[in-house]
Amino acid sequence: MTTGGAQQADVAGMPQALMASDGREPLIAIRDLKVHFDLGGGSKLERLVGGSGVRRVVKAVDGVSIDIFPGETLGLVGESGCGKSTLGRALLRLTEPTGGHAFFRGRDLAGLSKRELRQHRRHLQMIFQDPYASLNPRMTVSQIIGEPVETFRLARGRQEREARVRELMQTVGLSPRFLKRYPHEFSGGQRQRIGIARALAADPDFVVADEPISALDVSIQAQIMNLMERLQRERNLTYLFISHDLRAIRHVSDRVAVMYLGKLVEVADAKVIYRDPLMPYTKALISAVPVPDPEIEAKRERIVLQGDVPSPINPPPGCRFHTRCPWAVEACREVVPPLAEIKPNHFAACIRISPEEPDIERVAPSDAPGLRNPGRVIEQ
Amino acid sequence: MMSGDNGNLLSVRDLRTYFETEDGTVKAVDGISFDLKRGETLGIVGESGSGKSVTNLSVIRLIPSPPGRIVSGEVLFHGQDILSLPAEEVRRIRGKRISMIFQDPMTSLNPFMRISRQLMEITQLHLGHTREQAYEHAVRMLETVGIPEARARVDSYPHEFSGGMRQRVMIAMALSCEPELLIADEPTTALDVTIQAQILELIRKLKEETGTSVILITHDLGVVAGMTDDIIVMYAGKIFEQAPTRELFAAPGNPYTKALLKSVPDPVHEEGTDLYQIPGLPPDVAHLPPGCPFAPRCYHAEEVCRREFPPFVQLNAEHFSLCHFAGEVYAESRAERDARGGATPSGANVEPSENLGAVDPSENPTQGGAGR
Amino acid sequence: MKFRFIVRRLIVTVPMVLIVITLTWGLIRLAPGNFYSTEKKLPPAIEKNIRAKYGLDKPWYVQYGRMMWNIVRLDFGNSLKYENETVNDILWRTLPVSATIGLLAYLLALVVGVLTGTLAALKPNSKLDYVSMALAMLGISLPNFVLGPILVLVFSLSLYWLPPARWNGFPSWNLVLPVLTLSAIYMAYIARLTRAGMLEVLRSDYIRTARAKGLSERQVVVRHALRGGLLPVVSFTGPALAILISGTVVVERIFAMPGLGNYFINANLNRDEPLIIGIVAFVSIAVLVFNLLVDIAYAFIDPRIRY
Amino acid sequence: MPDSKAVRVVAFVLSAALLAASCTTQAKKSEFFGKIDPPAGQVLRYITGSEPESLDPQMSSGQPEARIDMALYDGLAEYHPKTMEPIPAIAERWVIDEDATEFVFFLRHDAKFSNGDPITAQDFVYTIRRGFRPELAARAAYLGYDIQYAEAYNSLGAFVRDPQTGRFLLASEAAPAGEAKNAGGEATTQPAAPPTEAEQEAELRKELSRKGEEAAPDTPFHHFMHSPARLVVPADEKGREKTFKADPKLQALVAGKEFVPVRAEDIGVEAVDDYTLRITMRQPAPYFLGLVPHQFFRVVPQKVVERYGVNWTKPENFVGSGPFKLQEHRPYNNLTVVRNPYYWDAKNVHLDQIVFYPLEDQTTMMNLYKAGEVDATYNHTVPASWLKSGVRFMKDYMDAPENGSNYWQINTTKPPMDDKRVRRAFNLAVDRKALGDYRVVSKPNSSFVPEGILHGYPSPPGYTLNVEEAKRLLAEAGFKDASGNFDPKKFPVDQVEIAYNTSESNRQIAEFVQAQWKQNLGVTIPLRNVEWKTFQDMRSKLQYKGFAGGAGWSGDYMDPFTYLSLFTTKEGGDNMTGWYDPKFVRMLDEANRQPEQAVRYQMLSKAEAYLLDAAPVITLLKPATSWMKKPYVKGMYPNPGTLHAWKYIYIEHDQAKWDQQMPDMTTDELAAVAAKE
Repeated sequence: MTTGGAQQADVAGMPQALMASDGREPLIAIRDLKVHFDLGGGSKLERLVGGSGVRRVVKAVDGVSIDIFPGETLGLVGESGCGKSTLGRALLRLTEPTGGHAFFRGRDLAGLSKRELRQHRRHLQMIFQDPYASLNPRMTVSQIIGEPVETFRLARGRQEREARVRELMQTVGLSPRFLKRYPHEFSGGQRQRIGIARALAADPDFVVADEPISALDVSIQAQIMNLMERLQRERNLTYLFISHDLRAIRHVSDRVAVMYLGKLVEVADAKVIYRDPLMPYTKALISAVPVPDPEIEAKRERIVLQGDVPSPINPPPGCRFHTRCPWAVEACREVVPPLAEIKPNHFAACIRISPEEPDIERVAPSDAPGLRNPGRVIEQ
Repeated sequence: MMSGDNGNLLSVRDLRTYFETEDGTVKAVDGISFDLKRGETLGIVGESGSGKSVTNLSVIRLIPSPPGRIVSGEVLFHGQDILSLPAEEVRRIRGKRISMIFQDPMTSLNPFMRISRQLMEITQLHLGHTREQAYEHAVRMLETVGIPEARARVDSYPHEFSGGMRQRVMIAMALSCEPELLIADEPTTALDVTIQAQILELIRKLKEETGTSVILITHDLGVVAGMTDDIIVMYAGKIFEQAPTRELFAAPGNPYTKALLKSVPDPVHEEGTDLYQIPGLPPDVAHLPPGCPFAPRCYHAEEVCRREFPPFVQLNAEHFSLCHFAGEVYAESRAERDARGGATPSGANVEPSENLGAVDPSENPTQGGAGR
Repeated sequence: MKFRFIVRRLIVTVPMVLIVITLTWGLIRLAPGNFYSTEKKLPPAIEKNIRAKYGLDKPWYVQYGRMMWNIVRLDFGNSLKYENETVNDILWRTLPVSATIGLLAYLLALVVGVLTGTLAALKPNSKLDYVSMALAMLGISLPNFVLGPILVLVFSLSLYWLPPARWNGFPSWNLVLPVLTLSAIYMAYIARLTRAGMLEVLRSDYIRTARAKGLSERQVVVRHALRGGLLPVVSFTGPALAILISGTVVVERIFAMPGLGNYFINANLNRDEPLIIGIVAFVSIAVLVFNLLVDIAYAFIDPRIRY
Repeated sequence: MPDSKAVRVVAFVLSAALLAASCTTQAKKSEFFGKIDPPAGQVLRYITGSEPESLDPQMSSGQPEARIDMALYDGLAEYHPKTMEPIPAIAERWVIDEDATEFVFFLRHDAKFSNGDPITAQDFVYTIRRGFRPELAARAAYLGYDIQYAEAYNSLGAFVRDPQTGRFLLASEAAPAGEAKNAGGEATTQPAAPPTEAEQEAELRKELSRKGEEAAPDTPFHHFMHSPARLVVPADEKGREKTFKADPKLQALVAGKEFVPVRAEDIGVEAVDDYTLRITMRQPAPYFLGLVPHQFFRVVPQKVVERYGVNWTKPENFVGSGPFKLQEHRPYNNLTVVRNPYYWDAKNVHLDQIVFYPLEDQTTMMNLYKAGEVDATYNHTVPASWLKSGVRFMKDYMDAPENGSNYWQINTTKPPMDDKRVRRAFNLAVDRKALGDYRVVSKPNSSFVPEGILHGYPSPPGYTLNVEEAKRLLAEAGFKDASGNFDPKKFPVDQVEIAYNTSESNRQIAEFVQAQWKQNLGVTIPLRNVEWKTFQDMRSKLQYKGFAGGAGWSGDYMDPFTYLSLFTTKEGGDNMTGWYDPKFVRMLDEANRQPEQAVRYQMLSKAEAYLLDAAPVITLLKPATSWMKKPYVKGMYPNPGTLHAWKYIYIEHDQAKWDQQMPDMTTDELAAVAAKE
């Protein structure tokens, strides 16, 4: 890895945009990113004392490639344990990736030294799920929000800093009167606003929002989502919005990526994916969302999946979804389906569909057209 | 005993449950009344702190005391007031005739006890089962709720089950004695969507098979939409609106309900516009303003709302709303519905709501006077 | 797999004990003075005779090697100070004394602590709760070198009820005060741990479930709450038994009990190397074994724990 | 949380408990301390101090062991229960020759070991030889180094023999006149040329003719003992090389000679017959008799010792020679001895049983004493805080003067303390009387040998407070201003400190003396607190700066020489001041050659005056014994060493005869005790 001080893109490592981008450069380009947690086991000693002898590895993120373009919101959705939060953290190297690359403006974050990384952190910020757990209970709001301002030297002198903190508080809809208060004196929604203000304090380009609304009341969820959207417009932010709440994802995202057991299984525009999901898991997921309308609920055809999400420790071979997939065929147990462009800008990982035959309902019962023509493959 | 129940399995009358805290008295539930008919499903919707869980814990007297205490009211189960029964009698009702499922299946099962024992305990207690009978019953119950290889897994510990499976165990436990009433307190909140669908499906199916009445408590309007016959919307310890499910969704008569409906992103209808947001924060139940508790956040609020506590207005036979302007809001909703109804792309959706809408005004033409 | 865990832990224990011993050995060497130095200075010839007799004139690696070889054979040699006693003799003679005091104290603490802790948790903020927790505070805040003398002052020197010191076999009245003294802090800790543990468990969802099943309060507490509520007490037992050893040091000193702790202090003051090494090795093995036992017990009580 | 309430309850319970306790203690105002309830029968429960290191009398050197050994073993002589002077025991009587180099003991014929075996002179020969065996590594062996060739044997020495003539080289041949360390008195005056055999013979005859009538018959061994002292060099080669390196002349002398290791049989101990024992010294040692009751010289049974090795003192193997025998020993808890029926004076032994409690914590001891669980304690057992609370005014408190001296050492090798005037000045600037009052139990001691304990010893005038003189001396030593007066600012306080080992009383004394010097001289010497073993190390290596506080010397025997001999060694030993003056050593030697006790004491007093003038120490205090015994314990006296001959002690059950004060220390009462039987 080159570690020169040059600001421009690392030409050799410059990735090609994978997604259609209207000629835009991706802000973030993720290539084959992997985060594996080794739980140990499988050593000779262990076998000696009666162990199974199988090494246990959690493949939390297992080869993810995707581009995120400036100004967009990419929604990352999936059930608990699918690795979506780990992916978000790995992007900012809050969790060290064990393989692959994550480019920010063409520069590989994975290759940065700790010091360079600190410089880049300014542009890459994170909002957490539990706003209470992520705020230091012994710091005042002013200190919490002021900390990044100080760290990245974004203000000269105390007064300028304070002014900036006040401005940030106003931006997120908190009264600057609360400057000297501590996190426990706030409600959940207000704390999340503090969390957002802190993330914004560094004036970032890219924000990973990890389940930012899950812990909040329904009426407050809307407030936070609207706030985030407003801030995106005003500051030209790019979001990776991680959530298990499909309705929220649908609302805030431009594009949606669906994750299952460490892999992306479908990527498409938000409207498209909800209206016309291709991959069986996405179909099931969307059909499972309860709709606040008794009329629709009464008429809906649900795909109720059987069984649970398998353990991410040594996940099933082949297509990871095959254990629960109503459409699974023999080949699904063996072939890992590539994430392929089935329709223009609509990617899905399923061997039972192909660009020619995108609708799984109409594919012959045991046919796997994806094996013949997977489409433009962007991820193995 | 059966004489005075009017077909109601459960009648709650003016229930008040208060908590003594350092901050003062929290009126978690403050004068709640509702009826539940046999075989019906009631949804109770509200945000955290609205009093929906406390209401149901009060019903079977499981309010931790201190700090909680049931101040007044009646809970008539088959016409018999649970609140005035001796503790021993209440214990005989709990788990046998009224049982509960809780929000978090991860913590609601005793982690130190085998599933079998936890299931056997309840039938040994209430049905006088021997160990063998209880064991067989436990296996049968697990099979009923769809746990594969039930016999092999009945001796597992809770942690060996996934969240969804644990909630199935909870349901099996709750239904062990074929209760007349099942109270499901946020049964799917902690679960993933696909599992949530499974559990809701299961409750629906079991309810159909056993005829058990169900109270379904949730914050998710989506969940109650497909599951319930009637809905109660709670806010700050009060019932804000009460109506049959279709009616409530079609023509909400309370600004809070309306706002709540609008602030939920609708994956089917919504077109990427700005989401409606309820301004402000949920109320501090220990320090409520004198007027309507929702007034500070209400789009419809006027001077009177801040000054006077609103009346509980009957909009039609089964539709009630706690609002100074209930009638206006109701009318407004119906107008909107009519407008939307015409524009609904799918004809299938129109029909039932049209039917429902047609009934309401004719029956209660003069309901909803603001001045009451 | 519990068996594998136990084997692994035991394998780890051996080098840990050897490291502890080596460190101790080194520290004794670093400390000035010798077991034979007294107030009066010895003539060099006599010092030389003593050093020759105990092999202290050999190079350090020979001495270290010999010590290690002895330890591997579990023979710690003779005490330097009390030359007709082997360290093993001393350990076997003193251990029952310390164990009697320590285990009686812990048993008493366990019974009283769990009982009061549970009762206090069942009626939080009641009179019983306040009184028992106040006593627990007293137990925790009073170090045993203060509590011991107070008990002696009251029960031996003022009331003349109980002997103020000395070992007189088991059972005997001489045990009452030391056991009480040593027990107090554990009683207090266990009462508080039990109270906190039970309070937490009683608040937990599964207790609500148990109540919702229609179980009586007694069944709820005994069948459902106690097991989880006592987990903190179980995990406290490991360190407690370890601290117990240091606790007995003080108590044995105050009450002049011929136990391990008293010997340990004197062995250190005397720079009695084989005895120090022997006791350190014994204690570290005991601590590791205790902790292992507690972990195993924990795994049996809490099925969620897997090693 | 109920914590704040809990704190209040805790405070209440605590204060109530303490109040209750203090009320009850004050309510029982008594002339005696605690419960007075004599044990049934003749049983004494006694606190001895630390757990005895060994019950082998030759193996221990401390007082806790001495007390137990006095019960288990008998010696040639026993300590007088009041004065601690030697009184006859197994030796009925003894004869000392004129220049105190030969001691002849006449043993009683009825002395037996506790297994019934008779005790003979051979047993004493075995016992004493054993004590010096290098392999035994007895710590107290140095006490007997004045016995001819004992040190040589104990420190692995060898004689030097000419292989041709078979003649041994003499010490006088190697050492320059006047500095012969191992030589007898004659050696120093002899010519350097080796005497012929005939000359040696003649000398010996002359020597022997001086002996009185009482002397035991002559023997070849006796002959050998009185022949001129042989040269002793280290037996091992390494040690020899070292010696020769320092003394090339010696190397030349011994070249080609063979080295014969000194044997146990060469030591000056001889069984003339079964009941006559002769001990020959290498130099005049009149004080040796005071050492004879020491446990090191108490007789042990050869057969048992050789059969069981280190385990011979275990109760199951034990055989002793004293009035009591070992019954049970539970280390750190109790050691019980019972009457020995074979003891020669068994009919005069009053106690049936003594239980020794080895305890170290003073408070615990006092608790046991107060609770009536023990009958008496050893010396210095009453904690300072208890003393202040009035225990010292109780009738069962014993505070007789002790055979000891508390002083500070001065490192005379480092400036400014290498100047005698400075050392004297600091001695003159201490108000010892005030210090004694402050310390409560100790008494001021202006000289080095404790004043007034040794009968007939005229203590030289020591140091009393004289600030003017002190200032004058310091000014004279150079710490003066322009006008020649003492200027405290000139004194280099950074080169001096008061090091003391961690103990409350040491700290108190150090602070007191520091304050005195500050007040009287205007000099503040910094204090330094050091852990004991480190303190010991830095003292013996002379690494301390200025003063080492907390030194105390308790006499090994009742003679001034036990104090004055501290300064006969230059390095090592207990000197630790670096002060060594051959003149002082000569003065002591000359005194010891005086057979007349009064004259000898006069000469020793002069030597002490010389020592005080040189001032290698700050003299401070003489301790008091400070211990307690119940009034019903009779025949136990606060003697200067707190060592009790147990056979005199008994439990008095008649309350009227109980002690109402510290027992009378005049010696007549002893006769009364003996008469009691």
